[in-house]
Amino acid sequence: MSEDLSRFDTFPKLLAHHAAVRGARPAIRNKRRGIWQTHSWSDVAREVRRIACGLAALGFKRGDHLAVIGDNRPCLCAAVCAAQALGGIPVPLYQDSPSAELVYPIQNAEIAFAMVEDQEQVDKLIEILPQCPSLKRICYNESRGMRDYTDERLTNYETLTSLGDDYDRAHPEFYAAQVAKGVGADIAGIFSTSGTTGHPKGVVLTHMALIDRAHAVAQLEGLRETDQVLAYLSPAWIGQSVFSCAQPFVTGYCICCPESFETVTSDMCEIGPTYYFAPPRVLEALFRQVSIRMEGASALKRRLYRYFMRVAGRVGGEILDGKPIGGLDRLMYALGALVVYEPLRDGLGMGQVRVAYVAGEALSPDLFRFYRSIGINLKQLYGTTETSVFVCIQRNGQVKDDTVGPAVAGVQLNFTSRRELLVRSPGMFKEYYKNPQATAEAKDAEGWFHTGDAGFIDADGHLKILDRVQDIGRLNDGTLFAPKYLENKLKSYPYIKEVVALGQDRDMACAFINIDSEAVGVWAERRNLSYSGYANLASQDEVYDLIRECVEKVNSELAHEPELAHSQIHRFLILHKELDPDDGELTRTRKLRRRHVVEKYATLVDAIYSGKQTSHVTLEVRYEDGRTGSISADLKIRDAKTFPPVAARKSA
Amino acid sequence: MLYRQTGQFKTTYAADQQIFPLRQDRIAMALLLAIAFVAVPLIGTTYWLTAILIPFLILSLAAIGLNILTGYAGQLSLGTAAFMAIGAFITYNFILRMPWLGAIPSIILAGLCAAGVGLAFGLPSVRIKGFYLAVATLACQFFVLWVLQRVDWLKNYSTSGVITAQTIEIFGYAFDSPASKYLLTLSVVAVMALAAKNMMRGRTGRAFMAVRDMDVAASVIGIRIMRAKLLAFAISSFYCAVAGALYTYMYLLTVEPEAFRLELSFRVLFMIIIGGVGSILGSFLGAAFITLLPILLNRGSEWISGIFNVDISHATVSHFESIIFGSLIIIFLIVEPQGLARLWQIAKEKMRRWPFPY
Amino acid sequence: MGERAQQFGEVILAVESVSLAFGGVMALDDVSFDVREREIRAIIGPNGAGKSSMLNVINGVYHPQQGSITFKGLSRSDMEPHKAAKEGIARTFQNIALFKGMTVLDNVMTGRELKMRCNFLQQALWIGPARRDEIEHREVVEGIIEFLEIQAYRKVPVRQLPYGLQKRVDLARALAMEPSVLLLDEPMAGMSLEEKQSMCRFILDINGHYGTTIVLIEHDMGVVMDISDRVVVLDYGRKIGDGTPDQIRNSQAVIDAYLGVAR
Amino acid sequence: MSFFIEVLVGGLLAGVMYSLVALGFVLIYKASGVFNYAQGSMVFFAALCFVSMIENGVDFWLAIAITITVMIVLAVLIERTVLRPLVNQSPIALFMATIGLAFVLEGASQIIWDSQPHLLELGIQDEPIAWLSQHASIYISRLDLFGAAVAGILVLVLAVFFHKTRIGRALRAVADDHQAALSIGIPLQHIWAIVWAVAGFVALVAGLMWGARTGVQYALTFVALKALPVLILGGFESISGAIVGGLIIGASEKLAEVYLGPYVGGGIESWFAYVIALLFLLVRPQGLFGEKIIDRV
Repeated sequence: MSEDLSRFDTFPKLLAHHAAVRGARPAIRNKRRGIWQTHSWSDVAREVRRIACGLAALGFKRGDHLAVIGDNRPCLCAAVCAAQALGGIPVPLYQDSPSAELVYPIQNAEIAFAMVEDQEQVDKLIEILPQCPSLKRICYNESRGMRDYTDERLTNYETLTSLGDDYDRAHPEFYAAQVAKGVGADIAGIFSTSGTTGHPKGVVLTHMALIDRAHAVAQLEGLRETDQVLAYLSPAWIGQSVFSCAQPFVTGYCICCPESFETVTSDMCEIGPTYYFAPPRVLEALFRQVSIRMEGASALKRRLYRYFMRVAGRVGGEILDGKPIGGLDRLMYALGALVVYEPLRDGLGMGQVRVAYVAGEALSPDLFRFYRSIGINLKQLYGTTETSVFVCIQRNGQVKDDTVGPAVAGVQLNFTSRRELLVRSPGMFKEYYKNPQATAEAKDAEGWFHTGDAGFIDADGHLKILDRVQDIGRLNDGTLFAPKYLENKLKSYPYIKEVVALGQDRDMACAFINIDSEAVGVWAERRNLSYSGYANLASQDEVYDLIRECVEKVNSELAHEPELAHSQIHRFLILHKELDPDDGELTRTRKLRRRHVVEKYATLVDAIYSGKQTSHVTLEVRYEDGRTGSISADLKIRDAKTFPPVAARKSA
Repeated sequence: MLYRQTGQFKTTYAADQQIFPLRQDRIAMALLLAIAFVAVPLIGTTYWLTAILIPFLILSLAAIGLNILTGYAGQLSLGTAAFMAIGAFITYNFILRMPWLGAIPSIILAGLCAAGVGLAFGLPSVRIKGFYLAVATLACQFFVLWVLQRVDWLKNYSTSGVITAQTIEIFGYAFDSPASKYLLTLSVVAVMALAAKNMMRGRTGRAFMAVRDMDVAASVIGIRIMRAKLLAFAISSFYCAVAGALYTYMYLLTVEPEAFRLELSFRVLFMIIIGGVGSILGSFLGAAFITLLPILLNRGSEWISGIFNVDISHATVSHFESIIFGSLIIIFLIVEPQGLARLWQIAKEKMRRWPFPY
Repeated sequence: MGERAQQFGEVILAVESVSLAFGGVMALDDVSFDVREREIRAIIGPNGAGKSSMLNVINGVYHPQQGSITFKGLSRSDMEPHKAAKEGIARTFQNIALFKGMTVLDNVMTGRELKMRCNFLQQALWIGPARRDEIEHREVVEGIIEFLEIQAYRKVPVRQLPYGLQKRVDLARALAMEPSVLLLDEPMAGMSLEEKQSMCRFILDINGHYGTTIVLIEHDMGVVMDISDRVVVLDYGRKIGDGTPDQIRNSQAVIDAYLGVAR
Repeated sequence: MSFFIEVLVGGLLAGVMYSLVALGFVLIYKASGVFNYAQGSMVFFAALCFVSMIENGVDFWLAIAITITVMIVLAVLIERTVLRPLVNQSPIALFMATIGLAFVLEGASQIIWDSQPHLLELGIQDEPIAWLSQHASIYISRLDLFGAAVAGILVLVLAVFFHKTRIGRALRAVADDHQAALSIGIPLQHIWAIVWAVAGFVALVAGLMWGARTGVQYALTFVALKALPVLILGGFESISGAIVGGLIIGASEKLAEVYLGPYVGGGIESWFAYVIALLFLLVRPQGLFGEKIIDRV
């Protein structure tokens, strides 16, 4: 990205710029009627101008809100920009949300204008018109099935644009003037947070914020005008709108809209995006498809596939990171690329992907490695709506599967005493729309945004997200204690099924452990040591030793993480029964109910912290048939070796 | 496996409707043509050119002709050889009696005459279907041959009833060397194959297939069944006639009507059954198969007789040949009615899907 | 239906005392009814009531022994299928009559036959007119494909499609003829409830969006009554009822002859 | 005048010979809807099988018996290997399959028994009947007469077979519709095998007649082609049609040959029959006795 765009502080200005310098290049490819219909930048500029003028003709004024509801369609993108051009505020809403959910945002922002895709959306709005008196004009793009609609508040796209043309002819300077009026501090849009409880909050983002972030990332990844993105998620999701509105407007790359929901996969294969992003669920689904389809393949293919996937698993990631690899491995990988990886990427439509992000939550490490190993440059991205998405991005060649990488240029990271991640960034949101109190909670006086995520910076300066803050505690020595993190680390060993990490307001971290009866059972048989049932197996010394090794491995790893060096597991015991939803120890979805367990096993907790070597426990269990009985046992408690914290290596 | 399809998107219908939408296919085709036009004439031995490649190409053309009629329009014909004969003899007479006309125009005119005859014998197809039609085409076969045998004028009163092909000259260049003959044949076949493909992928072909698949529906849509059928007959006859002319002038050189017996019709029919009914590519595959198999058999028999030093009479070999052909037809009809073309298509699909099964 | 009634134009198609017999069997016995522009006209009746025969007479597949058909003011005693097509009568088939060997796209393209102008020579050389034809008509066809939401199957051979979709392709092919009258032969036969509903939606949209007059046959009354403006009831080749759905519901003759049988 | 009668009768008798072959087609078409192009080859096959046994001194009747068994075995084989796998295929496909079959049979028979022409002696000289030639000076070959007689008998036998025997009725039922046949309780496969066997038998008889006249040689396979116009005239489904058709073709052909031939250089019987058939087709596509089909939509 050589050209200097600093003088363009709003999207409409950027659009004008692109129309001028790369007017002929494709801005939007829209698969319609079987072919990719291409809209050049100048086309889009023209379209935006027409819509803007049309809206103005219909009485759209600066500061008015425009609800945008529908799939990724050129005219809707244009409508967003048109609203911005008029100094208005586009409010993209989820096209798949039921009419009831549309009521609040429309009432809240007293939205007067709506630009929607088709009959379906129109019907929803008409249904809620009574509750939304503010709504006085609905423009729709596809007139199919709209023949018998008589409501005078409806305007179809053709009318809108022709109105625009007339208005433009009448006031030739109007549009340019409006665009010129805009400044970076103006509001570029209101995006609803993926609201978990209550009404979704409307996050207000300014032009400057979005443009700046888009800029930073464009520089970071070296995005070019020749890049292509497939816009296949709801444009109301901040992620989608950043990728398919903010970034292209900055870098001038091309957005591609699939033909229909069913054809997304095939359309992706056709267009071959170079810049790709997906929430974990999409990548998981893709992977599932791959494995299912491979199951149906011939024996030979399956063998080839398995073999080369092993090769890839061994060296793929490194090769992608440009690390030195043995000649033979390199050869094998090259072979694999020819036979499996490239065809696979091709089949997934990722044959040309240069940069791919997994956004949203974290993706499971194995999947992450899978995609990287077949040569797709997939990277973790940490961001929130409030920060115009980009906070941290993994850098090419320095990808670790358990971090989200270092901060993006311009972003400052900080942590509260409770390890809560604080972000200060040019991409910071202005406010929660009409919700000062929430705004105050989220953004403090110095402009730090409280993410609600707990984490820390690792030795290489990568951000590591531990957990939601409310689950984070601390040891008596004041150092961080992140139970979930510890538990996950331990659970990554096949022998360990469940873990309860203790240590909140204690001197040291300890753990209750559930062994995985199968894995350990197999292990035991190989050592031909006899056992009768779970409780017995769990109480064997050999098993304790086995588990201790695991715990000590974890400890040694923790020792390298300054933040967590102190929460190494000092003592542990193996529970004599499996934690069980029936006994209320796990949720039905097999999540640990920590508080409940701690209360239930209070005696054990005391024992483990009072340094005893064994502890007697009796507790009531509910059997399959609903009868209740009590089992009692003497549990051994063992110490695990801990390691002195290793001084943080300076990252190269 | 070799296909890389991502990024091959189409922004116009023209691009979407081209014969080879995939880049890799276009490259492969270009290579094939390059080899056929440049490499082969350079390295090809006379035997290969005159005894294998030329007849293969010519029969492919005939097969295309029959495929248009039988494969696309669904009208079974057993009269292919007759139309080839017409092509051969009419061309002969044009070149003989109107030398100023030039070779190519003569061939084209011959083709048109054949088309006319085709129309005449296609007329019954308006009223009748299936076997009846097949019989009608048989009638054509016998009638035409009879005429050619009886009317000596057509054979320029040669006592032996055999005609000798004149050397073809185009703009003063005489096509008499094997390589030149091969190139001429190849060019003609290539051009006509392309033309056929164009017709079959467009309006004409759709009309034909509509008539083939469901004639009532076709008529309801406004397709004139009669017109479509007759057109199919005409085009098909034209192709066969040109093939016949080439068969005489580029391959046999001396011909008697007997050269175009019913057996030849059957051979061409077998080509499209084995190669693939309703496929231009299939016509080539089938022709290749049917022309190569006898050669292989002969080689094989010589080899065997060489080993066990028993001599296998040519009669026996040819009997075996007909047995093998016969059984192949039956096998293909049972196992893969769509013929080699279909198999090729499946293989290609697999390549595209690789490593996925579907 | 009230304000719909105003939209209807003149009588576009009139069937006058048509009788048709196969050998001794009387398929149609002196049936007359008319269809007005832009209305949805249903012909219902038990199986074997002569519904399909009626359609086949209208678009010239069968030739009635007596009676005449007046279409767009032109009256004739029998039609030729392709003549009917030329004048703007399209139809779908009860037992789907698609061209099994072709893709969805090609099937729908055949519907443009009458509108195409290029000849086979131009086709062969793939020059100007041929290209133009293929592209222009492809555009139209794609419009229809989009309208009926079968984009995902564009290049699939029809024989691979499930029944419900094949019906839709059949409809698309008929629609490609830009007919003024569209004859639908049991468009919802053998469909699941959802499929039936979506088919209804399509029929209404076609009628609304293209202003196409629609004559449809059904033996199951339920759905038809909701979408049709006027209904003819046949029984054993005779017309036993004609009027708005409500009138039909209350007509004693129909209830006796029809509802008794069907339910 | 007497010459005309002679030609006519000669033609009619020759026609009967055509009918003999045509019968084979009709039988199979009626029962299995297959247009069996291989009928000619079967004639050739049967005749060759028979004659080669005679030449090796096998007793006449024994040879007949053996040949019949061979034809039955052949029929079963064909049903197993060709018809069964192709069931529910389009008639055209089946037709093509029989073309393949024809090639196999011809190839096989010429490999098993060598391909030179054989003479076949039935003990009836191909010479005019003395009485007629003396009194009416009409020359008619005894062989022709004999052939006609045989054909007549054969038709009678078949008629009895079809109307009186259970299998025969089953066969007729199949012709009408397959369900009916199943209800009679004979599996379709068996019926086909049987019908092909019967066709095989008919082929044998035809083979003998033609063999006796022209000698047993490859050309015998073309007799089938001769029978096709007969079928078109008579219709594929009707036995009586085959007979009548045969007579018409035979007669008209001979007449044409004698009265038209000279003007066009003779040898017209190779195609004349077809042309008649075609002209006839345009008038009545379903043949003399076939019934009209209305295709329903």
